[in-house]
Amino acid sequence: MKTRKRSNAPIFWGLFGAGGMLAGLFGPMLVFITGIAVPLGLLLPKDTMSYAKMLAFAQNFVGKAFIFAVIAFMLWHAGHRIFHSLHELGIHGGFFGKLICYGGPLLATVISAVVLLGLGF
Amino acid sequence: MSKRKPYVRSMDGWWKKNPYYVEYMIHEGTALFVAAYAITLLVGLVRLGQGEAAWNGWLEALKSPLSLVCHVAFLVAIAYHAFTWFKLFPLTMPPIMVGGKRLEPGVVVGSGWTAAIVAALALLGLVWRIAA
Amino acid sequence: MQFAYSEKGLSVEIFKADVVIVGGGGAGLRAAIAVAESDPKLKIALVSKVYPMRSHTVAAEGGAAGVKKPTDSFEYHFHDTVGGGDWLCEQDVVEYFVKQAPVELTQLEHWGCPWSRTEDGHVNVRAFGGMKIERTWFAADKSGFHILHTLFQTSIKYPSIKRFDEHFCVDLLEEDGRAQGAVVVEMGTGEFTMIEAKSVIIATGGAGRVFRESTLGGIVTGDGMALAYRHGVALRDMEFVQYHPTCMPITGLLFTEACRGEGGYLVNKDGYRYLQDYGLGPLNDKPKNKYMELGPRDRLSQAFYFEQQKGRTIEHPVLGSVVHLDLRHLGEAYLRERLPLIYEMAETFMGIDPAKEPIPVRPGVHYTMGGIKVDGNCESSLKGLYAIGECSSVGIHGANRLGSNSLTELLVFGKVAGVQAAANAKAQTPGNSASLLKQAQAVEQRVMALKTKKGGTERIATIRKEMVQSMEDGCGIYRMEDTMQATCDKLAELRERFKNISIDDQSSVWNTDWLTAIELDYQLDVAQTMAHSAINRKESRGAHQRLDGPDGAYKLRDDVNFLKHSEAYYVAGGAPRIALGDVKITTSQPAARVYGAAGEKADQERKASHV
Amino acid sequence: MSESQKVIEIEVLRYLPESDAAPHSEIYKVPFSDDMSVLQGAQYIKDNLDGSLTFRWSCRMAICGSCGMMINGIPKLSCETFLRDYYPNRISIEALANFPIEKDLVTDLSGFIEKLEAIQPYIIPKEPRTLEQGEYLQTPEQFNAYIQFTSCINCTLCYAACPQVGLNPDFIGPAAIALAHRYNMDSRDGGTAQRMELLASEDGVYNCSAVGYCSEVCPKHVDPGNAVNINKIEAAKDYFLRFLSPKGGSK
Ligand SMILES: Cc1cc2nc3c(=O)[nH]c(=O)nc-3n(C[C@H](O)[C@H](O)[C@H](O)COP(=O)(O)OP(=O)(O)OC[C@H]3O[C@@H](n4cnc5c(N)ncnc54)[C@H](O)[C@@H]3O)c2cc1C
Ligand code: SF4
Ligand code: F3S
Ligand code: FES
Repeated sequence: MKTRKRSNAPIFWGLFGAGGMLAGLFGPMLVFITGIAVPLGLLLPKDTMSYAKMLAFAQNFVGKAFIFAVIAFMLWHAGHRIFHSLHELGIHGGFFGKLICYGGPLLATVISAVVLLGLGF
Repeated sequence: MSKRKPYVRSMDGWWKKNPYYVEYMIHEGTALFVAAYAITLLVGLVRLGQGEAAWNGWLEALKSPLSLVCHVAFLVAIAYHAFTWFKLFPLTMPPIMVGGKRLEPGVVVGSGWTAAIVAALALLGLVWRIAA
Repeated sequence: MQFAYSEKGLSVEIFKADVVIVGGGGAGLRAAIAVAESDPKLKIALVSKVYPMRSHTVAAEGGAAGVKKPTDSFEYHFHDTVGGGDWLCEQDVVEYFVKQAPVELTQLEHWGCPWSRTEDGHVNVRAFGGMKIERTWFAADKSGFHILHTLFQTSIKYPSIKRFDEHFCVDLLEEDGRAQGAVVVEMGTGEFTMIEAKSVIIATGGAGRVFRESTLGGIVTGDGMALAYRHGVALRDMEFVQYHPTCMPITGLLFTEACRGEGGYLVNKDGYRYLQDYGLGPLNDKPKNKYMELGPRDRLSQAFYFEQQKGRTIEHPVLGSVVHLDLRHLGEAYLRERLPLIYEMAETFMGIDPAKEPIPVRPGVHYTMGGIKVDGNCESSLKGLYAIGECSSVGIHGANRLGSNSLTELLVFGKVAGVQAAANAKAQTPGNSASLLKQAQAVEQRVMALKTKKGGTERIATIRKEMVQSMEDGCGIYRMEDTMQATCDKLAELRERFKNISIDDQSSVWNTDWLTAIELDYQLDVAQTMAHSAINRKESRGAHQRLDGPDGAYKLRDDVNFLKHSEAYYVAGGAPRIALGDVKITTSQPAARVYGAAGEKADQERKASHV
Repeated sequence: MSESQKVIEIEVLRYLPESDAAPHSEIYKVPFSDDMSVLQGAQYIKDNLDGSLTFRWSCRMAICGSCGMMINGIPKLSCETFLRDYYPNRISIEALANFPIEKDLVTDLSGFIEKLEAIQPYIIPKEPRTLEQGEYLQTPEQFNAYIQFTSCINCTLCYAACPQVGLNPDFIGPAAIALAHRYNMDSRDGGTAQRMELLASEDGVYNCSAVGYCSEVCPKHVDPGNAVNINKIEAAKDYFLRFLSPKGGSK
């Protein structure tokens, strides 16, 4: 009988799932707030995303975690899906595809972590 | 000598062959928008780290028409992602048994969507409170 | 183990097994597991012309009988079976059968069969036609499906079972007066394999497809019966063909007896439960075992015939004469839980919601009581050749099988045959491979010739159509000398015309055109044994009912001349020779076969006379 | 045949391995009545027009699982799909997708059968019991936990529906995983860890990207896609928990 290797997918699948869930629960509203409401000055107070407020938010423990989770997990989610879709379309990215789809999120994770830690508590 | 000659059909363009697959590819495609939005946020975070001037520059950039158009597209795509994500719950989640009976798929999907709406409103309320 | 041999362009692969089992239905699989469990060193070849889980056992709905309730007893099951079979059963075999039934059904539970349960977690049993007490184990209305899949999946556990899926058996090997293997064609390639074995078990299922309207799958063509028959083994009691009273018109698809067990009514065009006019009454509020709709199948089918004669059936423009199976009073929820498959079938195939409308039904051919004559050890007159399941006649069904006895039969006798075949295989010395190979090559030549011969003009489909029509006409629910004779003549004519067939498909890979022709050849043999056994039995008993004879004498059972088995023997190039054989009677002397209130009275009298 | 007889055109993707390099389609005109299934249409062709047309069938009642085909591009059981629902349009039939074609409508099922065998589809007793002890007891909850997954008829429609099967023929696939799940969920069984090895392997559950069409086409409402996806969670638990469990989980 064929011997089969254990798949390492649970790690990536877990990250994919977490990102998908975050994007599903908060994604639309976040986009609305950061990309539409605040720039256009709709609905929310003008200084909602002022430097001071955002810095305070990013220095707060919960705020840090939220920013980190949203950026990192959503990228893991997207990278995983895109990698699969490429495969499904018959584009076998191989090493290069993997590098971008999973290396990208990894890099983003590291950058976010460094920046967030750099901002202090 | 066997005269078998099994014929393997090509998978090329498989996703165009059935509306169900087309829908699948579209919802998979939302990942591009999720990625783009997450990168936008990442850039914002980096700018935040670089100080007030950099951050304000990023905020200004968000006001550009191009950015606004992009964000409207993100909104549509990510909302569609949210819609399909919960729609798949009866498929992706263990069945919920109530009184020995499996909860109807419609109920599961409905609860998912409700949760998403509640979460979004809670987020808005929270941001509003912090900001005010 | 497998190597090729080639000579004069012929090539036959060889596989050496200890036991070869032809047929991967419930019976074949149970036997394979029994061989594997009795000695893991024995090599088993399990041949089936379809993947085992496609075998027709899959279609059985109602369930399998075995004593379960404390109020039930082996004796009751015995009497129901023997009486139901109109005393043509081998009573010693029935005794063994009823005792072994619950053991085998429990074994199946241990292997994972999802039997329906009571609230407290025990296996549940339901009522069935002709059974005095609820003793039919069921898995919703997919009992056969679950039994077959459980057996198939369990068989995967045993490495000694080598399956030959989608391999078609074309002949048996016989030498020195014993069966020594089988020749099979791999359907995917058209290539021949000789399977050498010391024991051969035939488990190829029934033959009902020789009739027009039947509940049976396309594979139920009686192949194994014909194979054994051509090797000189008798086919016993072939005239007894069971009509199931509740089938879908035209297609013949079955609405299980469980519909009636659960409380369904049969009504005629006046909405009248006509069975009360045929000795099955009186009416009760609740379904009562052996009364009304829970009478035996032959009686119910016969009642339909008379209703039709009296003009009291419903004449449907497309479906023909039908009666109504009314389930409406049971309610949708109950029907969905207890009879989900029936519900779905009525909806998809007929566009009928059984909770709202009655279902049109009529009788259709359902089961062949007769088959390859074997003893209580499942061994035939040819040493080393065993038969089990619907293709066999081990003696428990007599002139009429009781519903839910046959699934149990597969298990009980599947095991017996497996154990016996294993013991025989260990006792035998290997055969002479070289001369067996010569035989196999001759078989290959003969079978190939059917395909490659030139100049034929008859279409297989035409001959088949004429055969099924003629069987329907001559060997239906009620039989008469002249129509039976016409059928015998027709079959002889078709046998001749068969020699002149032409086959469209000349290829090797998946040539079903050719395989269908081989099946038709088998069917013609089997049909002949049925028609000739029928015309020879000048009485009415169980499923064999006649309307003729001097002063209508054949309308009655005749225990003086015909408390006998019919045995059909192969005669090369001619009609079968029919002989009569003895019936084994132990404790149950033939009595009137009565149901309903009369049945209850007879039961009481029997009891009284025992004490 | 009366004059008012309706006639439907059936376009069949035919492939004769001994003479064709690739499949081609052929159109047959089939007279039909309202109760005729697509399978009966194919049988009409075989009996009357071309005996070489090849397809599997047996029970005619949607329970043996032999007669699946792509009918207008959708995997269906041909015995429970009716010509009347397509008339007056032409209907096209083709061998089930994602399987190699052996001949005409017959696919090569050997890979599927190997997968079924590989998941150990039998009770591996948790607490062995003798026959004298009678049956195992199962409460309604225990029974309901697995019964749905026992309904699979191995028709392989779900494989034809799943693009991931087409893209990776080694993927164990929906029905086989549903069967593994059926035994894992059975209170009589104790073989979950053994089956996990395969489910968690590279050919296992993570090949599924939750397309979900498998469950959509399943004629027996087995919901195999759900079984696959639930087992992603199980396999993930197994993956992470093996570092904690003293035995180290499965390999
Ligand atoms: C619709 C229906 C409902 C029924 N309901 C009940 C019920 O509720 N209770 C009950 O007790 N009985 C019931 N029966 C009867 C019972 O199901 C059958 O008698 C029984 O399943 C037969 O099993 P078998 O193993 O003998 O044959 P099958 O299951 O028919 O198997 C025959 C096997 O032989 C193989 N085979 C045949 N010819 C060849 C060949 N030439 N080469 C290779 N392989 C070959 C086939 O591939 C198949 O694997 C029902 C029958 C039908 C049709
Ligand atoms: S899971 Fe459904 S579609 Fe798949 S093989 Fe089983 S019955 Fe067919
Ligand atoms: S279609 Fe295939 S991708 Fe998964 S949900 Fe079903 S197995
Ligand atoms: S013929 Fe059996 S499922 Fe269609």
